Amino acid sequence: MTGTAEPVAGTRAAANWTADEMMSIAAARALRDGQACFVGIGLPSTAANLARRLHAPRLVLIYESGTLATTPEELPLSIGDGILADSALTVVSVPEIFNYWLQPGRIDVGFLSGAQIDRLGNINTTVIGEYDEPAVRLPGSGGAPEIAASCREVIVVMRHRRRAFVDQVDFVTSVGHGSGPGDRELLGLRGAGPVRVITDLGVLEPDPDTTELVLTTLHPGVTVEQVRAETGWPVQIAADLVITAPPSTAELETLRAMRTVGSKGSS
Amino acid sequence: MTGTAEPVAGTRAAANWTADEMMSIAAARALRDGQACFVGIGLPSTAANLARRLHAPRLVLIYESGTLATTPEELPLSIGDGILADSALTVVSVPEIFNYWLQPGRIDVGFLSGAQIDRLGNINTTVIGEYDEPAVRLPGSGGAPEIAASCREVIVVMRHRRRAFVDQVDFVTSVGHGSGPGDRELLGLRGAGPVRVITDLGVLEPDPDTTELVLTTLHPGVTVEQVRAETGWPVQIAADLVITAPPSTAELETLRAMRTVGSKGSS
Amino acid sequence: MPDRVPGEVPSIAGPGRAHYRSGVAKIVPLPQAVTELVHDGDTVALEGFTHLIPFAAGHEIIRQRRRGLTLVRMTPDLIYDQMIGAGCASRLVFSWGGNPGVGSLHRMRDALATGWPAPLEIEEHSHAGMANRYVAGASGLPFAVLRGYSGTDLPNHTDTISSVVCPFTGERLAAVAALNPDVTIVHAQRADRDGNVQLWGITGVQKEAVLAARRSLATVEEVVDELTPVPGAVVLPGWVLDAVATAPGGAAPSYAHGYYDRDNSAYRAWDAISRDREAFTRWLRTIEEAAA
Amino acid sequence: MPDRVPGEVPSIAGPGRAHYRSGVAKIVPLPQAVTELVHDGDTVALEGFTHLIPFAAGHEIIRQRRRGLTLVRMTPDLIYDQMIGAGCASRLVFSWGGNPGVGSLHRMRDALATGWPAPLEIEEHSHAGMANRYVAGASGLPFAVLRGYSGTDLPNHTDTISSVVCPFTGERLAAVAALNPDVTIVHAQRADRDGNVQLWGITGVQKEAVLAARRSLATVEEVVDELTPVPGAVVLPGWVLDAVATAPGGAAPSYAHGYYDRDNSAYRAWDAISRDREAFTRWLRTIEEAAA
Repeated sequence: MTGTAEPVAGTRAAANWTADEMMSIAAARALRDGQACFVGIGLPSTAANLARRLHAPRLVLIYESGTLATTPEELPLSIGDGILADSALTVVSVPEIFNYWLQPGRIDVGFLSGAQIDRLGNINTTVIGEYDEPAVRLPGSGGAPEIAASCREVIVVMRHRRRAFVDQVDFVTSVGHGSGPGDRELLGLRGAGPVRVITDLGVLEPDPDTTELVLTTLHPGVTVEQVRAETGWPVQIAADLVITAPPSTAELETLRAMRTVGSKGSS
Repeated sequence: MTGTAEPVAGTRAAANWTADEMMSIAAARALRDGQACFVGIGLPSTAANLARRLHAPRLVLIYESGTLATTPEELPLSIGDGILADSALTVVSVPEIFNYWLQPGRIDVGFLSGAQIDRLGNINTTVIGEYDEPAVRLPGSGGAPEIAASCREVIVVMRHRRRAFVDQVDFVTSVGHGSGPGDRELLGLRGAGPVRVITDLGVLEPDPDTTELVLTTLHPGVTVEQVRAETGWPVQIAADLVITAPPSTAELETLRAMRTVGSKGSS
Repeated sequence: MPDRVPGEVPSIAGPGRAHYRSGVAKIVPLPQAVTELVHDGDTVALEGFTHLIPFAAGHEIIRQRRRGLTLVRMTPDLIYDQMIGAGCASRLVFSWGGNPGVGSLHRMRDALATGWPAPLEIEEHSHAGMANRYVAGASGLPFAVLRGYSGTDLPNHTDTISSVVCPFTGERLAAVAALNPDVTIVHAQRADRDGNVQLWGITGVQKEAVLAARRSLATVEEVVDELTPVPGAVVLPGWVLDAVATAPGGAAPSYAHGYYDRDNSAYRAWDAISRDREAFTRWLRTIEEAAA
Repeated sequence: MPDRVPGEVPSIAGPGRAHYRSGVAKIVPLPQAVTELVHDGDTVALEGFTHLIPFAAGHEIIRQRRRGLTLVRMTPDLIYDQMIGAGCASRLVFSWGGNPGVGSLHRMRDALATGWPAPLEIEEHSHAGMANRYVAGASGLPFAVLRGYSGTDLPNHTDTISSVVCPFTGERLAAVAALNPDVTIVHAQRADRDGNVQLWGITGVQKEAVLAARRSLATVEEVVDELTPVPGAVVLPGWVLDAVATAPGGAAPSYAHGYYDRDNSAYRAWDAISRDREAFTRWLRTIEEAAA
């Protein structure tokens, strides 16, 4: 598996950067050239398009709107952005993208985010609180449940906050490692599930024995105490904890140069 | 229901014509303008394209190769003929033509032919004799079984020969009226099944009570004895037996003017 | 009927027959199409996957004050937030209910939380589930099979999710009930004078949604003499549509590929308008007062 | 191995992985592609619905003397009649086995009746059944559901036809087992240098057949620098194909839309050649002696 710790372009470390920038760069580093990647709008789209501009020019980007092998020059504003169709190898219908492309397990990496993730990597984008009397009603499933089920591996990118990193999600929208080891197989889920959760503080990976998310990498300047404070369960720390190399100037300049369609600001 | 007996164009009767020509013209007369018609190559294709040139310019021709609303200037040589795609409103995949267009019952008329048809309108295009030890191995099902099942009505066009018009088909490739009244409903077949069998001798229609094919129309110059001689069951003759009006010169000239792609001869 | 448009235009073929109907789509004014095709209590699908969202048709439904609708859409988007806020809906069938790239749908949230202006039931699926429900509906099948929902909490809350066993392998798979809306409405770039409709860019689930419906309407940017073939275009034959209505800009503020881009400022502005019932009510008045 | 081509060209990704493989298709000579992708005993689908039939690939399989193949094709057409007569096949999976517009497939009939040159088993479906079996295979599902076969005699002879009950309505529907060929071969108009393949005209079931296969090969009329979009075209990304081989005229005597029409005289001539084992054997020699 590719590491997130080492720069993928350039060697000179940048002077200063934001935690979000470190998160996007770490996520981009996790992708290999030539992989087929099922991407959602937002942080995943930013990271995948950054990787394509850095070390993975042949990354195959697939959006659930049916755009296959799309190469947008700017970041799409939404899943329906015309730039995704104009720059795609081909556009297929929404039923086809799910049935012929995602479901059979052709996609290497599914890139997800969420409102809540729990210690076993299960993701909630549906409700905070009870389903029938929610404290917060979230958008819902979208394509996430089948991305989580069918991609060969899943990478989660989300900001590390205590309200988001919970012991158990209020609602299982997308299955991570379910109730633990062997559960994905029992459920008939053919992909490996979340192999890495990349946050603005570091990287968590499932323990091979328990599938519980363990802190394996810290971003530069971040402390284990910060991670503990922002994690809703007593998070384990890997013995061989790695420190992420800071963004290289090449990585950071490329990220900052990316524009979103119709806007002046970077995404 | 449209009759087959009266000319659809022109009034002056032609001097002489072949039995096949009378059959194609009678079949063309059975189609109404604006109907959606699922057409097979051969006699059905000839009749449907003749109707389009005569009284039914808005006839929607659909071939199982996925060509929707095709308007070929010449008759296609095969189901894969490029002229069907070039002159179509749109071309869809083969799975789509069967699943989205034929199966839901959107098609008004299915036009079929066959090697054998029996007194209840069941059609055989699979084997003469036993399936495992056939006397004659025929091409098989193709699109016929689902055309027979799902079109709102089915019109059969085939030459009237004793070996073809049998008491019971050796193999049910496509269901007509099955084992008799009510059987189609029991089988979950939503179309009406064969409403008319147009031959080179006349027209047979299912008896409303028994669904058995009854001779309702004789082509000019044909005798009831001829029909009896060429029918493998004691065929009933309708009390109000109609005589088909001979081809009009307009009908016959249009038929004879039709050419098949890549050939000099008429189809 | 105050909302009936006095029309010389002959009336469209009656309800319930479109699904089994041949002929050509009638080209009629949008108000007439909505009057004749959309009835109180109908199950209505306005589709368009973030692209080609039929806003003009949705606003006409608001103007004609349809009530008790079951609104079906993979991504409710602003249009259903508006129709819910206007009181058209009693039920929402969906798979992702956010303001794309902006945030939440506050009218939907308000209706769910407080029942304002009317109580709203929901039937929730994943995108794959919704897409397959339309596929089953378009195919004349009562259900569709997919690998989905396993291990998620959705099946506990949605009774149109079940399972089937493969008769060959014994494997258990998810099953979803077919969707057959009373009426589906889509927006397309153009139509010809026979009512054949052509749309391109991100084509989404529009073909399936139209073919699954008992009645259907397409609004179009323009009617042209001939539909020049376009790469990647989907063509809907006029004989599977009941009506076509010209509605230039009818997908705004969403995208119409080749005609206009999304007006993102409108999507951002909606966040503030929809958060506040007063602001929304003022917005609603502007829609009700606007002519189609 | 006499039929292995000594090639500098690097070998194609190994068997069984294509279905789950990313990357780009290798552009290789046709003999190498067949040597590496088609093995004795494989289940092989050469698709193309009367249009774009991969004759060149089929003839290369004949030359390489593959044996014991299960040949899958909706319409066996001349190409499978030829491969059956050449002794490549032990089983045929099909839905319409005629010489389109001409008559019968005499080599197929001879093999069924007399076992010459090798006994031939058949697995017979309708077009709708075969198409849906490919759809299930392409979708990673073990079966597909359709309205079909009810009341026909085919289910008594074909064990890949069964039924399922709708969990919502209780209705019984036909079920067919998924098709997942070991290798699918299609012919297309063109490919780019990354092995992305573009085909148009009557596109048939080629996309489903390729996506259902464990390994896949596309032969093309030409390799171009860029795939200019074509209305109605299907594009198969290079990363779902193992290999692309240039084979100008590779669909002859069938059609290649925009390149050549069907050579109908060859289809008529085949009737006489295939009726007679001697004549066929002479024809076979010309194929075996011809270089790819």
